Amino acid sequence: MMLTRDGIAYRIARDLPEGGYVNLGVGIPILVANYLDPGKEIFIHSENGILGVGPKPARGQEDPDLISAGKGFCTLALGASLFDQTLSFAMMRGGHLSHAVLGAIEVAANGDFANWRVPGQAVPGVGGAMDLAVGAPNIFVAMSHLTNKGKPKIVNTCSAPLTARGCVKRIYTDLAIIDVGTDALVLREFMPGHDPSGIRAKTEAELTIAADCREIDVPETFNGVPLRQ
Amino acid sequence: MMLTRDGIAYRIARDLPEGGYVNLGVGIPILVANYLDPGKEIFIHSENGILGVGPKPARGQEDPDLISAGKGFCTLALGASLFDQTLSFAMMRGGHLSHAVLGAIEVAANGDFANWRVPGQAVPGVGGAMDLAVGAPNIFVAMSHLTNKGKPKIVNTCSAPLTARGCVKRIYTDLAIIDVGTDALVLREFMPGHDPSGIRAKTEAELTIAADCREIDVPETFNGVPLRQ
Amino acid sequence: MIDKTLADCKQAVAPVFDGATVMFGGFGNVGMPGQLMEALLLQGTRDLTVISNGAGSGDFALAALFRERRVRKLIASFPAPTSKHFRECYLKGEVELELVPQGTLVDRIRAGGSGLGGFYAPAGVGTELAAGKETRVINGREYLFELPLHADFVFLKAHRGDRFGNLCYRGTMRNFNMVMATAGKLVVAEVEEIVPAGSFSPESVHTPGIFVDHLVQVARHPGLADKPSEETAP
Amino acid sequence: MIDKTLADCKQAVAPVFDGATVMFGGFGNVGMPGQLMEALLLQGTRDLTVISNGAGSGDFALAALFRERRVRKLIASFPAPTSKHFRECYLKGEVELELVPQGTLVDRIRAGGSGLGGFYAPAGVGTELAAGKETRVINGREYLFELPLHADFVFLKAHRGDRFGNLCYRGTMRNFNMVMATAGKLVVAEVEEIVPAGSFSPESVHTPGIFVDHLVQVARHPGLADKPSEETAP
Repeated sequence: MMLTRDGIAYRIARDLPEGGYVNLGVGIPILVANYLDPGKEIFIHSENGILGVGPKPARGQEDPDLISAGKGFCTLALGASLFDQTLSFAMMRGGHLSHAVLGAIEVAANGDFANWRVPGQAVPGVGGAMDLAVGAPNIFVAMSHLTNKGKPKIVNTCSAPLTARGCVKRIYTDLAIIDVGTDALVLREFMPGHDPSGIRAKTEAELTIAADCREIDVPETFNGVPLRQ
Repeated sequence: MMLTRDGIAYRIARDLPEGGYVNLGVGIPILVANYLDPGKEIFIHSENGILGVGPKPARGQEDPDLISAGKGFCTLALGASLFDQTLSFAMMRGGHLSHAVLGAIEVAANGDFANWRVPGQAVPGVGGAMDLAVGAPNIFVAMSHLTNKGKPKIVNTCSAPLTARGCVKRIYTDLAIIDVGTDALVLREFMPGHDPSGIRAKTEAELTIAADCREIDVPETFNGVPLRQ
Repeated sequence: MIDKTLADCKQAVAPVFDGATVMFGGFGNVGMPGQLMEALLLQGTRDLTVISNGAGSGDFALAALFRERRVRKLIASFPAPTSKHFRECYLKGEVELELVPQGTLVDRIRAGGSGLGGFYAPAGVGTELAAGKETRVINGREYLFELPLHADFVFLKAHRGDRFGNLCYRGTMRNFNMVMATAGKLVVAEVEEIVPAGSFSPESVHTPGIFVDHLVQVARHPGLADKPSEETAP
Repeated sequence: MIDKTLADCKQAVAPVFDGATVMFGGFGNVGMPGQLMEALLLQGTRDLTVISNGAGSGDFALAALFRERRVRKLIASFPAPTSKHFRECYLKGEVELELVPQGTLVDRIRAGGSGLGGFYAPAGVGTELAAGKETRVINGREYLFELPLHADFVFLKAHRGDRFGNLCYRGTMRNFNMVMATAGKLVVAEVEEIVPAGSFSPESVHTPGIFVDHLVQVARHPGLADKPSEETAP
């Protein structure tokens, strides 16, 4: 059994605390917004100058001047503020966000990660990825455990161009939750139907098993969206 | 015949163009605001975050949150804006002001000047003086031609601690108007009753006489304030 | 009386010369000075160095400058996969790209506009974008030395302006516009409405008029009026 | 529910320890967190390193911290001639002064708050304030290398705030408050009014709540309420 992309997002949302200031990258991370506990006040940051991104507007209610970093229309949450790029990147690079959730191509055992340029990609674009990576104290990576060719994405050394060195704190995949410890990667949770040795076999980098390692607890569906498959 | 402090301020005001963005230092410079042509729109900048300082408020009309850099109450002119220190110093240091009018202890032949610390002053304070000096493209110095002991203040080399190197463009004194040229100081205007050689005698640094050198044209009084003495 | 208003975009772009360095505000389509870009396109100015967050999308404004091969070099953080005209120029080697992490790009512009000589940024350390850059360890952390950026011409988009050049933005329009306003020899804003002097409260001005040389009132570019682009950013 | 409100200034300053580095907003008396300063005075915390534009004036708030010998070092641009208590400490050698040009002070705080490692500033080149500083010529101009400033505690004053920590200022209150808000481990604002969540338009927030840990509603310090100080600045 594996988590769906929504399932990974759902599980990450459970770990974001009330009062958090969180940047969500494109891909799986942006789905996290759909699974936040409405009882917790969490501010979503958008690099183009929003703190407090709200849900997508209803059709016909779009404000042409209100987009989030993914370039889609958005609304504003209670308590939101708007600002320019200098203040936005002061937040990102100055350590003021509590979390950044980012997609990745690879994560290495030492917390290095690669997410901005697929090897061989013809036209590179970096955006705010490197600033977020060096600035946010809790970098959570959300990705599939294996490439679509079945190769491990948690590796000894990244082969794709690095985004930043040694900054990933936790990895959420469709199979496992892994902390980047100071000495080693630590398996915290794994999907039902798998076991730690099975996760190890799908992980190139060495994995330590946490003493309280347990199964990932995610429901089958949420609002009709499958979280497990 | 000499200009009064108000007379120097009056004469400087005549040289400030419509559309100018001007910072006025304490002392003679701040008096310039009283003599601006009301037919010219000129923005007065205050380093604590105002562009468009207006006149002093009427007694009883003071806003406790509205002061200018000299720490006195002020009002705001038409078109004024308020901002923080980062933007204020971006204006000053980034070359956006058109003019800064500053007092000085000494000005040297090469445009060096000293205005922030009287030699031997026990407790130093620099404020925004150095940022203004390196940033504004037109630094006008307003001062008496001689110290109160009768010594020249326009010297070969400053003996007081420097504010900045080579940045003064023009010097307005109670006796003369002198440009800081690339090669030499150039006497542009002098007070009636004096002549260029007399000004030279009161100036330590070498003075070239401008081809169109002429007398300073300032009325006796303005609104009852003596401009000449 | 100060009046920084110009009649139209054509007049606003007239001083731009071949080979000039030009900054454009905007993130995605929001805050992009689309009408000024179109006027520049019509004028035919070439060999531009463009400083901008992205490379435009669709077939108009910034994207059209690439389509018509007017840009010699782009300094940007995110030429999106949807920037098809840039992509074509780039792959043919017809445009040079200087890729800069977005926060570093912002601060290079800020340094240019605020008179700083350069700074040490953490973004990009240990990556391929550090190639050829001086590094320095400060308080135990490694940084890259970054130089200021300044432009001959800066083109902005704001919501409202007055004859003094004071500007106000709405929504996410501020993005690069506010910092770019500080970093040009000649700064021109396109605004949707020029309001009478005194309409803005001094506390609500976003870009003080000192930074703005000219402004022109113009309807929003039709490509930017009703929907944002389809770009995605990391 | 997020609620960053504290009951009083006493609670707000309780975490400040002897030997801490503390920033105070304000230029002259405007935007000076006078009530927080008084609470810190009452608490008796000592050996402080204070980062502030000036050294206070009169006999209250910041000036009183010098009077009571609570400050070990001041990093400032303008200890005014009217700062009599600072003056006395300084002349007796009881306080160290690091004098920094005001714009450089602002940018050192900004660098600390925005994650930059340092920068090159033009102010002070060739002067006695360049003593001991690394110089560098960039694009033909000489600059001084300047390091970031960061504080254990930052105390701000704003006009209004909400429970999220969003702040709005009025008049010239923004001064150092906005940039200092970004540069502390713990940031506390005194405000004249705490308004209900949603009262601020998102476009009018000056300091977004992300930078503010706590805020306390308190009447304006009487020394700051009716008249500004008599200080003069260059």
